[in-house]
Amino acid sequence: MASKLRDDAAAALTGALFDGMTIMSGGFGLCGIPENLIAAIRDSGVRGLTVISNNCGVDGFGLGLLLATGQIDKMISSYVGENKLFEQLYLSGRLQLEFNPQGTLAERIRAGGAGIPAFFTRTGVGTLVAEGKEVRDFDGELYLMERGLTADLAIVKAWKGDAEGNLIYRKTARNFNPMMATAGRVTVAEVEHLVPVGDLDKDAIHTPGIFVDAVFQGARFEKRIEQLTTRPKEVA
Amino acid sequence: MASKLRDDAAAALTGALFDGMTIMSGGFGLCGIPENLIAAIRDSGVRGLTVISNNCGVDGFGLGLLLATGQIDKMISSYVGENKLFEQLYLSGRLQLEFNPQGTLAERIRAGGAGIPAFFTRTGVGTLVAEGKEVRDFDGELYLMERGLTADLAIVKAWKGDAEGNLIYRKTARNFNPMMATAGRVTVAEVEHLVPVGDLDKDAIHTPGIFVDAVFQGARFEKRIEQLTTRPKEVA
Amino acid sequence: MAWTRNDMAARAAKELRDGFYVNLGIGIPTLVANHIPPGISVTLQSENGMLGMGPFPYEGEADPDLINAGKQTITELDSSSYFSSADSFAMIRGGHIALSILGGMQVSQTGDLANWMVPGKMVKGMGGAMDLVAGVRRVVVVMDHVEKSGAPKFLGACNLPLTGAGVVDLLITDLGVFEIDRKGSGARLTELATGVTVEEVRSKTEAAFDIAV
Amino acid sequence: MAWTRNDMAARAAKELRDGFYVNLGIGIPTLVANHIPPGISVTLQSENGMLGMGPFPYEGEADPDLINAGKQTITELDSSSYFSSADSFAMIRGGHIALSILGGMQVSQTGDLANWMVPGKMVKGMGGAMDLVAGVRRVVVVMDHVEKSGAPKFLGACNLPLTGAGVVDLLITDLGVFEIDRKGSGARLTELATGVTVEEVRSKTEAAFDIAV
Repeated sequence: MASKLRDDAAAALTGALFDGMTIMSGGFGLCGIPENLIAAIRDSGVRGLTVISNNCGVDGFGLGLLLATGQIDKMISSYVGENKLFEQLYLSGRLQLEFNPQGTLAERIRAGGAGIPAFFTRTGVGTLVAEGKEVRDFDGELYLMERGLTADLAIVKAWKGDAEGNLIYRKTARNFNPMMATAGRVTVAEVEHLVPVGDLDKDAIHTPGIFVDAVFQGARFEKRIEQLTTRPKEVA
Repeated sequence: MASKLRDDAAAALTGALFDGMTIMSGGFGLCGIPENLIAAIRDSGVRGLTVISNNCGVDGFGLGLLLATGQIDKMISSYVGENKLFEQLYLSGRLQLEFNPQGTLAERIRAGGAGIPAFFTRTGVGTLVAEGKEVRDFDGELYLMERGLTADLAIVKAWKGDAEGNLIYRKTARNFNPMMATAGRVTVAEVEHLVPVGDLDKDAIHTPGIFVDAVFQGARFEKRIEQLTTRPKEVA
Repeated sequence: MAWTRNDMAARAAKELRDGFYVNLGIGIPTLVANHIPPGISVTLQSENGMLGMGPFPYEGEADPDLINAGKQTITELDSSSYFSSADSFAMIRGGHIALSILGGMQVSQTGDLANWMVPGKMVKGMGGAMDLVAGVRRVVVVMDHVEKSGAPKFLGACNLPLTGAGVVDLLITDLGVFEIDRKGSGARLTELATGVTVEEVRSKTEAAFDIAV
Repeated sequence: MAWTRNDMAARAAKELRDGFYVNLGIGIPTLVANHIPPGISVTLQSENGMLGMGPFPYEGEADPDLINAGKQTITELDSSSYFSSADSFAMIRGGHIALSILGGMQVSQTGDLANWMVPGKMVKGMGGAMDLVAGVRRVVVVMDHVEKSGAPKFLGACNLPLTGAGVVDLLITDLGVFEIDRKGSGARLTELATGVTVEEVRSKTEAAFDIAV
């Protein structure tokens, strides 16, 4: 079988990038983001991107890298503005922004990957989010119709993966990665640990290989922490 | 915290059963069915049940037990008739039957547990399944609107579980169990192996405890095989 | 001299491509797994919730927790993964399976398929068939060309209740192969079984079709 | 002498019941975890994808793969489980979380909540707040009774963009506690902070409310 294994991020993205495309990027804050793929997209110079991601990184890291180079035209997110540049670009009209409630965003992506063009949710009824959307009564409650979301490319980050594209995420670094893996016309995964096929617990695989077109072990992972909160060690 | 742990199936069902109720039962064929809970429901004598389950067991095992006692009024399934009694009851008008495509059934249950009252699917467009349902065009393709499904009680069977109600299923015995666990107003789980809290791999838990109201270790599991298919051992 | 069941399965196997994720129905489609061309690797999906289906287990090694959609005991491979039925049909409905090969009772010249219900007979249900034909990217139907009675099964329009409307891309019968355009531009006979003539096919077919053999 | 932030958190903690699954917002709601009554065990959900949130890690032991919805490093418990954000919000939207305690900018007498956007200021987004108020079975808002300017925040109708309409069940401010009927039958003042009078509350409130103290 033609291998899905690639040497690095640039190789994994070969042929998958074009100006004006839509890219989904996994992660919540800086947790579980595809660091190597974001850097490779920056280096590729591809422009005019619509990026679907819950957040947009920070200055100088994560998706913030693509803001700095002006490669992103539009963000579809639930919470942004952790960085100054985002605010500047947005207020000066150089960046479009579509807000989705976090759960609606997650479900839209799940629906896109699952062949569901639209679904109804209570979230956002009676708010700005409802503008222009169908509102419908089911059993005496009002719901909004929301559409499924897909992308030309989904980039995800997993903890472990194999050459078949089977992936396992770790702790809260899972977040948006599994749904996005299903919703990209092309899906590329970077993993911290590439393991032999057969090593992963078959009952514990979060993303079956069918969803993954290319996989590689990331060269290095910075895994920056956005808000370090700790408590002092108790002394015995 | 009030414990979710129960001694056996009867104890786990205490207060959860009433005539005319709707019960979801996990399993595909005889694989991954809540054997102990089905037997306890039979012994309880509760009647007039609507049962949501992909199949309806066989003569003398699985949900077939509740057919034999006449406790089931209606089945919502995708494939039935593996047993003679089902056919007799249906043809004589003593059993109602609603067919759902298997994927639509699975998704309706997932939607019910996820607070989604309705969604659109291509499955069944132009067939008997579409009768009485809204058909809608999204981007030039036709889709049916299907409704979410919930139940008064969901009974599920897992491989391992803990006192918090966290569950892990094994191989294809997973099937409908995880969605049903989310869609019961009350959910009761039987497990093959009750393990100490903390023993389950937190990244590999299929059903977080929040969905489970009562859990117990099954007294015994027959795990009957419906169609034994094998090949001869190669001789070295 | 029409094709045998094995010939039909072998012909269907030619639709496989390296790296394909495939769902095989019950009956002749199951035989396709025995005819996978050399150098081609495919991954079999079982819609109850498994990717990477292996062969039947050795005698005495069957696992009741490991069955396929036909409820037969099977085995796993190194590459296998398990998931819920909701996730399995999300995979199917979302168009992630490249090819589905399944049996049929009737097929129409516009690609309608009927294979789940004969009115008046006990109905066992559609199982996952409606989801498969609606969701899988390419659908191949393998069936005998005519009923035991001799009545044609490739029709202008199906008279049995449909499994899906406009869903079949390729029809393989014991007499030959038809390409069907789902959008309704018609069917084309593209191959004949050994020793079968166009005239024989015509005489046993109600559907309109062009000849491209 | 109005309630302090800690007093408000302690009052909110009285809404917890044994066995509850709870989602706590950022700010004062986070403090509620410090006031869980003895004998009561609750499980904290973090909407990015975790059930069973533990305390902050010890210095030097933070794990970048383990953060809460406020993006703070946290720890796990024996009982914890992880899941995707889609599964997390399915849990929230499906009504499986018993209680959500969150902050507010404005609350109306019919239970509308505004807490995500001030027009003219940079909008950071609603995150999971709209899903939480729409999906969680009981919603408690904890906020100061008035703006720094002295303007009331408990209003007849919110003038900021809403997070949800008719979603608040209980409002806890530094001056007291209000029960609100989501279906619009009105609000009732049920508790007063130490030393606060009904007159003071009236003078600082725009919303109509009955007195039940």
